[in-house]
Order: sequence, then structure tokens, then C-alpha cells
Amino acid sequence: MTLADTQPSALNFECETGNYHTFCPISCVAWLYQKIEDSFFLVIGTKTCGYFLQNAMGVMIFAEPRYAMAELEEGDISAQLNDYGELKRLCEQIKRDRNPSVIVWIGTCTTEIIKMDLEGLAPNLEAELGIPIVVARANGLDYAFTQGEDTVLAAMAQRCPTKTPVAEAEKEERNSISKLLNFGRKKEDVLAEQSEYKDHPPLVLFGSLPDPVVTQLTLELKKLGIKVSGWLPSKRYTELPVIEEGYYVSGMNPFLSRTATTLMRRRKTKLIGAPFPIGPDGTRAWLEKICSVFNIEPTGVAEREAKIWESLEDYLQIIRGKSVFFMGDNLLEISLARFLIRCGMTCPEIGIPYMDKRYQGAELAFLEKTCEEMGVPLPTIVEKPDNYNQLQRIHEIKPDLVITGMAHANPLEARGITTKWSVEFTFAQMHGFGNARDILELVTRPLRRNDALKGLGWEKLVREEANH
Amino acid sequence: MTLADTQPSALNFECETGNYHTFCPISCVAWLYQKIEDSFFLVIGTKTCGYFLQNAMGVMIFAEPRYAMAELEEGDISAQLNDYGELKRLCEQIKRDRNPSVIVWIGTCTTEIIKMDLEGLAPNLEAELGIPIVVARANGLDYAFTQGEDTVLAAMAQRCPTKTPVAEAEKEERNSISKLLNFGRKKEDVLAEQSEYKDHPPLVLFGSLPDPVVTQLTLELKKLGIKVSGWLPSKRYTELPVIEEGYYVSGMNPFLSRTATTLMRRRKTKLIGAPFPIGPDGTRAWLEKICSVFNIEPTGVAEREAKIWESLEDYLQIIRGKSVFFMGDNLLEISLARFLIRCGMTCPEIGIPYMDKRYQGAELAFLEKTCEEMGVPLPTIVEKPDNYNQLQRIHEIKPDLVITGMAHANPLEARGITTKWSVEFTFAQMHGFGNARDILELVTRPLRRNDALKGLGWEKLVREEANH
Amino acid sequence: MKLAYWMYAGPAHIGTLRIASSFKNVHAIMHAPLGDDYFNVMRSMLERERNYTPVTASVVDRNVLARGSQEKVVDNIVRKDREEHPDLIVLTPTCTSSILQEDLKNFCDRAQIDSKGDVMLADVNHYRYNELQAADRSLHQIVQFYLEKARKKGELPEGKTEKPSVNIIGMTTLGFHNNHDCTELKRLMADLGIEVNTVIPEDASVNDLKLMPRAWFNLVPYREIGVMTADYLEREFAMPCVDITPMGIVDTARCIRKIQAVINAQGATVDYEPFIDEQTRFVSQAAWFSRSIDCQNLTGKKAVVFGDNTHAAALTKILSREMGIHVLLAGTYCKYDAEWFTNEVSDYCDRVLISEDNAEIADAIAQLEPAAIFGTQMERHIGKRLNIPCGVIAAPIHIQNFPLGYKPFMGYEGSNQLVDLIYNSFTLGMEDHLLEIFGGHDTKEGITKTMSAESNLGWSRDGLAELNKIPGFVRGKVKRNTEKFARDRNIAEITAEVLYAAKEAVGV
Amino acid sequence: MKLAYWMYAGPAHIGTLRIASSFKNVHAIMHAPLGDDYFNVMRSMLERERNYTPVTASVVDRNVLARGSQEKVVDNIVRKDREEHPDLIVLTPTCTSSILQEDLKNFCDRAQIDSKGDVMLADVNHYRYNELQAADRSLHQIVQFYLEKARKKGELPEGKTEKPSVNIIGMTTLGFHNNHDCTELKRLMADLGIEVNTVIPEDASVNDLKLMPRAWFNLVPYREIGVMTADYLEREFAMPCVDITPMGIVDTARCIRKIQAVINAQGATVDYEPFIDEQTRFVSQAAWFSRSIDCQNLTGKKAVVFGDNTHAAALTKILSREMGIHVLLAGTYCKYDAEWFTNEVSDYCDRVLISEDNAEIADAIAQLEPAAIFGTQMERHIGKRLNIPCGVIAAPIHIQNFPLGYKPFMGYEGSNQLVDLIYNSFTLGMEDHLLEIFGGHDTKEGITKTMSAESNLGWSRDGLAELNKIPGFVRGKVKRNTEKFARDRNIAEITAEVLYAAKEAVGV
Repeated sequence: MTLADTQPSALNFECETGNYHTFCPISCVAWLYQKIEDSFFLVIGTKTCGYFLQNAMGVMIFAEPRYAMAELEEGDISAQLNDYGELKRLCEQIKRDRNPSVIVWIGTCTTEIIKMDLEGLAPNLEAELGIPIVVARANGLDYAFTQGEDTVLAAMAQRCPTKTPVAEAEKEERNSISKLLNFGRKKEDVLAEQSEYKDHPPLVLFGSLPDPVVTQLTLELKKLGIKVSGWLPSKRYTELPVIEEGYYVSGMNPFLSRTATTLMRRRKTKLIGAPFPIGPDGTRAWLEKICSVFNIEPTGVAEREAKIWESLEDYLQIIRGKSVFFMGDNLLEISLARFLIRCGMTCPEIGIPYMDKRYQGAELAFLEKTCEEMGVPLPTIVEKPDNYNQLQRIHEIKPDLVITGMAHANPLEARGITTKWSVEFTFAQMHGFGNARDILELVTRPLRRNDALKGLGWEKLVREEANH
Repeated sequence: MTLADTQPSALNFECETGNYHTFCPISCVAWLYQKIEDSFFLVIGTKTCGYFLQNAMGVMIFAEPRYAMAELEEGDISAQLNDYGELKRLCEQIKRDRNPSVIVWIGTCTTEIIKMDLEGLAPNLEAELGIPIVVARANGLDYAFTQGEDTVLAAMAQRCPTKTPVAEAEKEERNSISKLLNFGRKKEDVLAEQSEYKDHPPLVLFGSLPDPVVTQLTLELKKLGIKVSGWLPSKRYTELPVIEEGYYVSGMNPFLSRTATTLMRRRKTKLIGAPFPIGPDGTRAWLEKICSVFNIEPTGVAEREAKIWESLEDYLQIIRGKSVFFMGDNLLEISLARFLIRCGMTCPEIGIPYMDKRYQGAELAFLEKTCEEMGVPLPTIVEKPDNYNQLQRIHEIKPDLVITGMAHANPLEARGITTKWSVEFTFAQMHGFGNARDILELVTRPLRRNDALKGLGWEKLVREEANH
Repeated sequence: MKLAYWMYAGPAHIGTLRIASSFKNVHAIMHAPLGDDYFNVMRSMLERERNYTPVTASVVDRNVLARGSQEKVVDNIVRKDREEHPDLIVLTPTCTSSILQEDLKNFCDRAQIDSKGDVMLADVNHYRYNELQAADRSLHQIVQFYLEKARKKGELPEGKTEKPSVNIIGMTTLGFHNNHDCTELKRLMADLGIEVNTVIPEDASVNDLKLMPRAWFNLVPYREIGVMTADYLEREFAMPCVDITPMGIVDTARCIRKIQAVINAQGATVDYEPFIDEQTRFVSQAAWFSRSIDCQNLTGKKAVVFGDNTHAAALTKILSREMGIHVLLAGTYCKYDAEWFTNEVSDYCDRVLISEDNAEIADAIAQLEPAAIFGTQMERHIGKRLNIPCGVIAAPIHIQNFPLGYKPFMGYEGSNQLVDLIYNSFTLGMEDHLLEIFGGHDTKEGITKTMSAESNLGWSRDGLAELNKIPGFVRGKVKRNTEKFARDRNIAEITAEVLYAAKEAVGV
Repeated sequence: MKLAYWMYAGPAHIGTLRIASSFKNVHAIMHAPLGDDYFNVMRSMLERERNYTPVTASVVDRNVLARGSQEKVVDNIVRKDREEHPDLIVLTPTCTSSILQEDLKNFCDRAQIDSKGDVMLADVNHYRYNELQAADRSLHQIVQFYLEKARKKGELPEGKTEKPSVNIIGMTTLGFHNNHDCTELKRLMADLGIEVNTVIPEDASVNDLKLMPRAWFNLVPYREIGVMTADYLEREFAMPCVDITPMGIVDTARCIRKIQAVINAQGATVDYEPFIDEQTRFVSQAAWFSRSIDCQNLTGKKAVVFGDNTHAAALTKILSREMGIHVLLAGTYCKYDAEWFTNEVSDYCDRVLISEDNAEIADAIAQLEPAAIFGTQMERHIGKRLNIPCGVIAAPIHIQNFPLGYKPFMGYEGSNQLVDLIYNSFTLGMEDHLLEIFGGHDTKEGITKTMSAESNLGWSRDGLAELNKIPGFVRGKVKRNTEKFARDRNIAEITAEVLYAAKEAVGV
């Protein structure tokens, strides 16, 4: 265990256990089916789940994606129908139509409530069908929004091979990253390059990031002589990384605590607990932490960070001294707040659906340190916030920017409060040095826009009596 | 000369020399540039000409067609600029941009009035540029609408080679029709097939028809053992048909009298004067006339005609006994009237912009014969009609269908008079046996439509006082 | 179980929430797990609603499941009653929580004790009814509740309004062009000299429901929502109902004639024929369009129609009867009301298709190859795939169905809008075909030349692989910027590393 | 000479005819060769006009050229005067006949002797002025003619109307959305309590022109047509002119404020600020849209604008000022009025382009790669070629610019319509990009399977060649029908002859 064990003490944690809004965790299929190209995601739930996916995914619905609903009907709920038989029928059709390398069953609130034994059914059907079936309980009873990914990756972590299956040569083939990096080059060059890497224990990174970001972070570590042995998830299910006991692992996102636990407890790996590589500060801290674990000198990282900060100056001028309020949605809140405070903002409140203080330990400590260094008050961290109460606080504090879910953005804007959708950060390419601009492009957009509109005098767009 | 020399005597001809509307003859570029694939048409005229083309051609404008305006500006009109120099500059640019096999200069009213000597300028520029330049005076002072094609074909007729340029083998290559028909077959088969043809003098057909119609008519003649040596225009300028003295020629359209004259007088060919192959009756008459000239038995033609009539019965039921009035637009009026009278319609008046009684002699005779056989009164043929007077007559007679130019269709419909655009027949595929349905599809469409609307009681869509 | 990629109608609770949140000062409590409350997102984002959606999720999580929901639900109702002072709080479960089979009626009764406003459980079976059916039922339930309450209290008004008057029933939030239809119907009623007594539920107060019986008649423009309410009012208050959808010139006239019959039967003496004639022939442009040359060119063209009952039936009739277009297939996803649809359209189309399975309609369209489709967003995308234009005429709603500009489907202005939709669908298709015929829009060198920088730079295979991961619409720009970056630094081969270095430097 | 594939403004006589035929009971005689009279077609077809266009061509042919035109022209004027009893007959040559340098003024004087109505020669140089300039001039000429005539006769009215009133100047036939703009402006004036004294020239009688000086001010909404008339009225009758185009929320407010200043200066005491505020924030949806999340997503997106002065300037300002969109380039084809345009837009865009050469704008668009274009039909097609969405905002007019549905560009409803146009342009582009990202709309086997008949039939090369001549959109059908025909007759190979035999038999 390399989890930071200094719990930050000064931060103020609250848990409102309120009525708050965030997307259902099944929405993780939206990005996972794209990421894992040979997969098929089957969401086993009600019309309510299906209609949500349809509305949340918009145009993706029309693009013949590799996911679908297994819509539970009255007969399924009342257990008049045989679950195994029904799922078999659907999966056979999926096999016929798409022939995926893996079918991921996404359990929902309903399968929890009717106690459908997906984990029990899967092995038999998998054997009968000849296609691996991975079961993930991405239900809204236990998880919020992005944690859906966590349940899927935790389930997949258990399917990663333990040993290189055949010859070493084929191992190279299995690993899509090394394949990419070596592609088209002669074997000698490849071998020569291997020597560019320092000698260190194997490192596997987990978290679903867009392909270009995967390449960028892999290259970033390569510059330091660190080789990434694999990513979970891989681009293809058939290329899941080898994970052996004693491997080091590092999580890319703050919402992957269950995956981290699975990798540590079930696969006996060592977790590198670091701040997340979000923002130049986070990226540097993450790289340095990995270097420190591997006893490698993080050459040039501080300079990289400084240079990136320099290039962000135009954006920083827009946000410096302004305040940002997180209503809480995707569990990226702590990392984003830490980065924005480093950018010169203040942050009165960070709402967050769920807070794993151990898994996010290094990030919380970094937040605290950042606040100190920037000389700003520590934010209050509110777990499971009550949206109604938050709105009262927002109307009172009048922050310069509120990062919020989709339900509250328009009403806040109509009342003169500037907002940014939290969901955009979920889908943005924002990890690593190179993408810091993209985060600030998103953060500053509403500020730039509302600044442009300010002269027009349309700030309040609700009548006084409706002004809440 | 095989022109029918029996002038029909019973038909009543009038010439109103009135103010009538039809499209400018330069509009012929709309179909000719498509037909002759390696051509470029340059219309030398004013902004008025250009704006007309733009509005008439609609979407074709956007399709980067192979035609353009040489827009005359004040300096050109006042002769301050040198015509040769200006045209050279433009044609060089056209050569650079498109490199066509031929540039067709279309003279307009303005080039007539300012007496621009296009015919004089062309040979020098042609020599300097290295691209053939064909000059056609498609102006509105002398010609109407479809006669624009006549001026272009007449000019091109003079460019047809007189002798097969090189070897016989290459002649085969030059002729796109025979190429098409022989394509992919062994030489022996081709030679064997030649024997399917009867022995007759070479026959060249003239008139710009859509490619599928060219194929259909060529096949139609082949069935009778008659070989078409070439078409004017060909699909490519570089494939213009060989025309030698004594060849037989036959025109496909009623507006090609100038081309016919050129072929007879300048190229010493023999014109087969027949009704035009429009409608099954016209097609049969045309085939039989060619056969009679070549002393060939027109086997099966009468049966073909009868079978086509049978297949038209559903349409005939819609028009039988109804009356049709031609305001006059595209010079196809006589042939269409003859066919529609054969279909069972009556026709009180045929307006027509220009009537060449010699070139249309066989068609006029056939019209007279058709009226007799169908037992209906002969129509009055009004050359250069006066549209205002025609409208008075239409409101008086109330014909069941008025075939008219685009300017009068909507106002007539608003007054409860059913109309069909004449221009649609200009562009329709209507020659030969196989396309008779297409003519009737067009003719019956407004009748079917207005029949469908009849129950709704919206016949008069102008207020009483404006009813006219 | 049903393998589903797309659904035409939403789940029942969406219908209930559409009714509840349409009313002014009514709040809904959703008893549901986290994530089931996306109704608030739909209303805020699709309808660009400026106000907070008056729906609160009483979140069901693992703890609540263990301890039971009652306390939490009751607390949330009472709290909302205190915070917002709504006239009515409607409690609804979702598909998920309805399985728990809790006595929600009892929760409401408990909450009522401590609430000033009314508290009501929406009474819908979440597995038997869809969004539209649930909306119809919930509206009926609320109207009945307030009329019976008023009757008990002796607050029901006596008699009718002095002038002929109407209740317009079925206008809701998140309805397909409902807002503009509503404006158009109000204008139409004004033109006819008919007072609008109430419009429900959109923007109505539940306190005004008791005034409904004062109207001379009820107008139910949509087949999906309002029929149950109108039936109830007819049964209980003998109020006549006009249920002809005033869409298209012909049916708008039929609807007006029915109104005339209904109010003349109650003592009025109106003659709307001159109004109908004037509107049809001269004010609206639709009848004239039907007769014009543009429409003549549409005669006999082939179309497929698919949507909800109201819109699919109306469009089928307009296309066939008013424009002479050949409707190959007319279909609806309102399976529960199939007979009505079949009766409405069978005279106007070759074939009727009743199905909720979008694969079935997609296959039918592919086989029939119509010149245009009129359907939902789903059919629009089927059309995109098959290169057939599609006009969107029905829900599932989409942000495009909440235009800012005035676009009613009903009444005389609606008939104009529909002609535009139909005409543009066919002509846009025609335009593409013409461009194809004339060889248009092939990218000519003259233009592409200006688009690609001339370069003797090499791209490595990994560089190209990365470049190809970038979406096409920015790829050109990234390519140019990267090449400029490489040239400036004398880099001969562009690898993935160079690409990302350029991105960092140039910031694209 | 100029090599021209496309022109943005038409020739001068089109401008004159637009003015003449906009008036009620005015007839125009075109002295022109056959074919130059396509104005009648444009009016009848593009505007779907129900009435005969009051323009008659006095045809110039070879005979007329030889004998001289005078007799024919005079005869035609006198004949038309007798047949139609117009108040005014306007004679115009075209580019072509104007070269003849005949004394057309004298023809008119001769014709006037035998005519009851007025006869006038449109006084325009056909090689120096384009359609828009000629329209502006012809309108001025007619207004001046009738005001001077009235003055001579002592028929000019005294004083002003009792209530504030306006002349709306510049509404014409074949104008870009003029009909709906006119309706919207009338509604706006009604809301402001301003009487509409006259609207000219559309639907006005020349006999009413003498009443123009009674209005408190003139409103010239379009920069292209009406300015000369308003200048004349200001000069001669000291009538103030409001020439701020009321397009977009900001400029509509500016226009109203100018009106307020102008009428308060004449003794009224109006305060339109509450009206502006209410319209801006609550009635129109455009200001709210600007602030909404949808519009936030457009912030900084890149656009190119091109059109006439009025619309290109207004759109540039709306995009930049009201929606935070980055206008890379704003351009106009109104070269003759370039300074005005540059002044209007230079604060709101990176670059100004003044050009009549569509190749220049096409190249600029290709280089700049904006996310959306707002231009004419020409730019729409440039966009189609480059896969960039384009909203059409300006003439040359096209049948699509005569929608039946209400689509003004001006006033508060216009601002809604513009938001829809802008938003849809960007999002349709976005949708295509998203589909690309998600790999959408690749024709899947499941669907194509149903589209092609399984066949072991062979097509000969000539058969295939013929098949490929058939446009793509019917090719599939022809192919299937031909194959069916061949199968039924046991024909193994389909040649061109078989194809046409099938066509004859099946009738497709």
C-alpha cells in the first residue's frame, strides 16, 4: 500500500445526504462502448433507464452504437419469465447482429430490487454463448454518475490475464500502446529504444481516457524513462493488459476507488496514490509521485509545468480572483477545484456525490497545500449535497461561476449567475500537460460570453416575483 | 430532297406577331453543355442575359458547369475595349481552368446590336488558343427558345469531318454509339452482327436527345436492320460524326430547320422529311418513312405501336375527350398536339413562336390526317401569338388543359384553369416508343392533381374583382 | 425482455411529471433512485426553461431501501410544502420504485396532515402505461380531484359564460410544438368570437379548474392527452367535446364547423362559413399552394408517414387529400390506440403500420424508398442514412422542436408551416438529386488547392495514426498547424510526439 | 468583359420592374428582345403570385430593329392604357435595348397624348447601376413625380396626422422576406401606438403618394431600397428619417429609441423603454437564448457572413454582439455602398470583404474554414461542397425565401427566427460531426440487405453502362424492376435492350 496516509485535517467535510441531481451511473456506457471497440453493453433495466439513455446520448443513439437496453417488462418484474432464457435470447441476437468480443451486462436499480442474479447467470451463459460476459452493477442505489465506469473497470480488472499468454513476441502484439509506438519501425530500433527506458517494476494505468490522451500520458512517462505496461481499459477487450502480483497501478480519475481496491485486494498490485494528472500542477505531482516510487529523477518536469503555466496566461487573466462553486456531479470536483484555485480562483464550496477520503487522499492533501500556497480559504466539501439548500447558498454568495449539472444551469443563468455544465468536463480531454488549455477554454467560456453580453443589460431574465 | 411537298391545305394558319413570352434561346446551353461532355459554352452578353441564365438554370449554376457569361460592360459596349483582346483573355482563363475540347461562343442580342464580329474573331483566336471555337448566334432578335439549339447544331454541322480521319478501326472508336453497343464483345461477334444490318446508305440523326433516348432510338432502328452512322451532337465534340455528301440525315426535333438546311445545302446530304418520333404514332411514322426511303420492310412496327397504345390505356382514360390549348413556347407544339389528338383530345389552338412549314411539312400533314381520322376539328395554328389575346380566348373557351410557359401557369391555375408547363416537355425523355408513357405522365399530372382537389372547393383562388 | 435501441414514448412517470409541472404552482415529488430524475434536465435543456423545474427527487438509495421510504417521502413532501407553498404536491414513483409495492397512498395521507397544500398520489401502472397514457390519466385525475373538491365545498359555478367559450385541453410542457399551437388556437378562438375559459394544464392554476364547467364546450386538439378529461367532463357535466384536430386546411374547417354546430345547439347563431372561405382561399396560403405549379410537381410523389396518432394521422390526410401526394405507408407508435388511427388514415394510404419497433419502420422505409419521410427524429436519421429527406412531425421531442420562431402545426398559420415543411423536404431531396445529375459539388481543384498547404513534410505512421483519431472537421486545421510547427523547427518527420508538442505550443 | 458564373445583384431593369409591379395598378412596358422578359416568370414562380404580372414586353426583333421601335412602343403603351386602365405606365429598356440610344423619353411623350393614365420613362443607366440601385432610383422617381404633380395641382395635404405616424419605405415584390418583415413592422408600429400612413411601394396606389408628407417620419428598414426617396422627402418636406434596420434585439431597440426621439421632437411624449425592456427580456426569446446554455456552447465559434448590406451588416452585429460568435469575415456584394458597410461592421469582425466575385468569397471560406456560414444561395452551395452548414440571409432571392409560414427577419419575432437560423446552422453542423465521431450512418447490412434483391442475374457491360446513366435516386428501382422482368422471362444477361424492354413493359 502506498496510499497517502496523512489525512488532511483542516478541510471541512459535511454530508447533507440531500436530494441532489446527477446522471444515472448507467450513462458510463456512453463513453465506454466507444473506448472498448469490440465490446457490447447491454443495460438490463426499465423503460425509465432506456429513456434516460436515449435522452442523454442524443445523436449517439442514431449511430448504431454497440449498446442496447434489455427492457424489463411486466412479466420480467413479476418473475413470470425466466431470466436466463430471456437474457440468452437477447444475447444470442446480439451475437448474431454484432458479434462482439465481450458483452458487458450493466445491472440497474431494478435488477437490484428484483434481485436478479446476474453474477450467477453470466458464467453459464458465457459458456453456452462462447462470448465473455462481464457483469457490472452500475445502479443508482449505490453509485453516482461516473462511478458507473468504476463498477465496469472493477469487473474487468478481474478479467485481465495474469501471465503473458504465449511467446514474448506475441505479448508485444497484445499491447496496443507499444504497438502504436513501435509501428513501422525495425525491430533493432525497437530494441534500442527499450534501453531508453529505466529499469522499474511494471506499471499499469487505469481509467478510461480518450485515445489521444492515452498516447500523450504514455509519451509523458516515456520521457522520464518510465514504461507503461498497459492501460485498463484497453482499446479492445481482447487486449486487456497483463496484471501480475506486485505490479504497480495508478488511477487516472478520482471516481475509480472500487477499481483501485479490486486491483489491490484481488490482483495484489500496489497502488501509487498520487494527485490526479489534471492541470499542469496535478500532472507534475502525478509524474513526480510515480518517479519517487520508482526512484527515478523527474528531470525537466518542473520546467514543463512552468512553461505550461506561462502559456495559459491569457486564460488566467480572465479567472484570477474570481470564485467558483461546485454543486457536485461527476466526482472530478476536488481535482478541478484544486487546479482552479492554483489558477488564482477562490472556491467556497465543493459539492460531491461521494467522497472516498482514502483513494482521494493525495488529491485532498494537494488541495489543502494549494489553498495554503495561494493564500485562499479552504473550501467546504459537501458530500451528497442538497441542491435546494445549495441554491439558497448560491443566491446568497453570488459566486462568479457555478459548475453544475444540466438541470440547474439555465435557471441559474436566467437569474444572472454564470454557469458551466459539469458534464462537459467528464467528456473533455483534460488530463496531462497538453490539455490544461482545454479545461480553461471550458471554464472561461461562460465568463467570456457573459462579459460580452454585459453591456446589453439582459442580466436578469426572470420576473422579479419568480426570482426565487 | 425528300421533304414532303404536299403542303397541308386545310389547316388554318395565323400570325399575330404579338407580344408573347418564351425563354431566350441562350437557354439552350442548359442542355447542350451536359450533352457534349467536353465542351464549354461562353455566352457573350449583358448582365440581363447572365441573370436570366442564373434564374433559369437554378441548381445547375452551383454545380460548376462548363458554361459561363462573358459579361459585356460599359467599355465593351462603347467599343473602348478591344473585343479580340477581351475574348482572348477570357478564353485563355477557360482553357486554364477547364481545358475543354471546344469553346462554343453564344452570340446574343447585344452582340448583334453592337455588331460584334464573332465569326471574324473566332478563327484567329482558335489558331492562337489551339482549341476549336464554334460560333452560334442564339439571339432573341431572330430566334425563340429551343431554336438556340438549332443555331449551335447548324454551326457544328460545319465542323463534322468529311472523311474518316484514319484507319477503319479508329472510326469504330470515334463513334460512341457503336462503341457502346459493341463494348466487351469479341471482334468476330461484332462483325457477325454487322450482317444483321441491311445494306443502306449511311444515316446520321441530328438533335440533342438524352443519352438513354439516343440508345433507344438507335436500337429501334437496329431492329429494322438500319444502322445509325452517327448523331449530331455526339457525346464528345471530338467524336462528331463523319458526314459525307449523299449521306441521309433525319431531324429529331421540330425546331431544327436551320440545321437541316445547313446539312442539305452545305454538306450535300439528303434530308428524310418525316413526322418526329414523338408518341407511338409519330415514332411509327418516322420509322416507316426511313424504311421507305431505304426500301426496307418495316416489320413489326405497326404491332409495336398497337402494343404501346394498349399499355397507355390507363392514362388515355384521363384525357380522352378533353381539350388542350397550346400557348406556344418551345416549337414542340405541333408534334405534341398531333399525339394528344391521337390520344383522343381536342385542340382548339396551337400557339407557336415560329413555323417552318417546309421542315415541319410531314408533321403538319400527319396532324391533319390525325384530326381527320379522329374526327375532331383542325386546330388553328397561331404563329408569334399575342399572349394577352390568348388569355382572353382561354377564359372564353375554358380548355381542360393549357400548355403554357412559366409566366402564366400560376395565374391561370388561380383562376381555375388547369395548366402544364411547356418547358417540361423540352427536358423530358419523350422520343420513341418507350417514352410515350412519360409524356402522358406529364400531361395527366395536373388533371389528376386538380381532380383530387376538386372535392375541396378551392377552384377560384383570386377574388372576383381580380378574376382577370 | 425486449432488446431496445430506441423508444418512441417515454415511461409513465414522465407523463405524470409533464402534467404536474405544466400547472402553475404545483410541485411533484419523484420517489426514485438517483439518476431517475432526468425529467428536470429535459425540461431545462430541451425547453430552455428559465425556472427551476418544480420536481424534486426523494432519493431512494441503499439506506432508504433498508429502512423503508415512508419517513423520507413524507418528510420531503412536507418540506416542499413549507418551502414552496405549492397548491398541490403530486407524488409519483418510477418504474423502479413502483416495484417496491409500498403503500404510497398512505404516504400521501400521512404527508397531507402536515401540509397546507393538497397532496396526491399519481395513480398509474408504470408497466402497463407509457408516457402519453399516463399523462392523459394524470390530467384526468387532477381535474376530477378539484372538481369533486369544489362540488363538495359547494364552490362549483352555476351556468355558462355569457358568450360562447371553450376549454382548451391538453397543452403541456415538453409537448411537440404545444406552445405555438396553443397561441394559434387562442388566436383562432378570438377570430371566431369565442372566449377562452381555461387552457389546461399549461400555465393553469389548479384553483381555476373548478371554473371549467362554465365553458360551452371542450376542445381536445391532441388525441394523446386530454381525451379522458373531456370524457369525464362530458359524463359529469354534459359538456360537449370537439376532438377534431385542426391541422391542415380541411380539418381546420371541419373543426370549426363542429364548433359551430356545438355552440349553435346551445343557442348561439353563428355562421363561420364566410370566415372559413376567406381564411382558406386568401389568408392562409396553403390552399393556393395546393393549386399552384409548385405543388403540381409533387403530385404522385411517394411518402412515408410515422409518428404519434395526432400528427401521423393529420399529416397523412394533408399529404394525400390536400397535396395529391401518394402516402405509401402511414404508421403510429401509439399501439394502445391503434383502431382510431387505422380508421383515420386507411382511406389515405396504401398500408398502415402500427409498431413500437423502430427496426420495423426502418426496414419498411428502406424497402419502399419513398421520396420523402415525415416522422420522428428516429426516422430523420433513418432518412439520413438512406439519403431520403425527412420532415420531423412528431415527438419524441428534441431541442429542435422548441424553436424560438413561431411554428405552430395547428390552425391556418400551422397549415402554412406544414406546407413549408413538406415542400422543403421534397425539394431538398430534389436538389440533391439534381446536383447529382449535373455532377455538382465534386470538390474541384480550384477550391481544394486553397485548403491544403503544399508540403514536403513527411508524416510517420504513428503520427498519421494519431492525426486520424482527430475528428474530420478539425483535422485539416490540426494538420496545417502541426506542419507549420514542424517547418518552423526544421522537423522533417511528424511523429505522434511532434503532433502533441505542436498542440501544446499552438494551443489547438 | 468579365467572366461570370454567378451574379449577386440583377440588372437594372429588374430593379425598376420590382418597383413598378409592387404598386397597385401600375403597368410596365419592357422595350426588349424576346426572352428578356423573364421578370414575369420570376414573379410568378418564385413569389407564387396569383395575378398576372403587370409587365408587358414590347418585343424587339429583327423587323423592329430595321423599321425603328417608336411606333411599336407607343402602340403598346396606348394599347395597355386602354386594356388595363393603369394609373401609371412605366417604360423601361433593358441592357440590350438601351444600347440603341433611342429617344425613349419622346416615345413616352407621344404615348401620353393618347393615354388616360400617366406615362413615364424609368431613368436609369443600365450599365452603371444594378438592380438595387435602379430600384432605389425608380422608387424615388415615381414618388417625386406624384408629389410634384400634386404640388402643381395644389393637392398636397396640409400638416401632419393627429397621432404619430410613419411611412414605411422600401417594401417590394421579390424582396428577401419583405412580405413578412412588412407585417412585423406594422405590428411593431401598432404596439408603439404609431399609425402607418403609407407603406410603399408594395400594394400602394400611386394616387396615395401625395399623402406621404402627412407622416411624422419615414422608416427605411433596408439600406438598399428607399434611402433616395427618404432623402428627397427630408430635403423637400423636412421629414425626418429613421434608417436603423430593426434586426436583432439590440438594433430593434436602437431603432425604437430613434423613433422615440424623432416623434418626441415633434411634440409627442412617449417613453418606449418599458416596452423595449418587456419585449427584450420576456416576449422575444432571443435575449434569453443569448444567455442560455445552448448559446454558451456557441461562444467563440467561427462564422463567415456575406450578403447585401442590410442583412450582412445586421447578421454580423447579431452574431458578434448578441451571441458571442467570432465573425472571421463579413462581406457584402454592394460595392457601390462599401463605406457604409465597412463602418457598420468593422468593430464586429476580423476582416471585411467587398466583392461581387463569388470565387473570391468561395476561396476565403475555404481558407478560413468557419463552423458556419451566413450568406446567399451561392454561399449555401459553397458550404455544401465544403461540408460547412450555411444559413441563407440575403438575396439573390430563391423560392425558399418565399416561405408560406411567417418568417420575418425584422422586429422581435424576427430576432427569434434569426436565433433559430443561427442555432440550427451550427447544430446541424455539429450533428454531422458527432455522427462522424460516433461512426454513425454507415449503411449497415441489416438495412442494405432489404434494399437489394438477391440475384444471380448478370448485367452485360452495355446494360450496366445504361443503368449508370440513370440518376442514383431511381437507379435502385429500375435495377430491381429490370431484374424482375428478366427473371420472369428467363433472360440470363441484362443488356441495354433488355433494360429498355423492361422499361416499356413495366413503365418505370
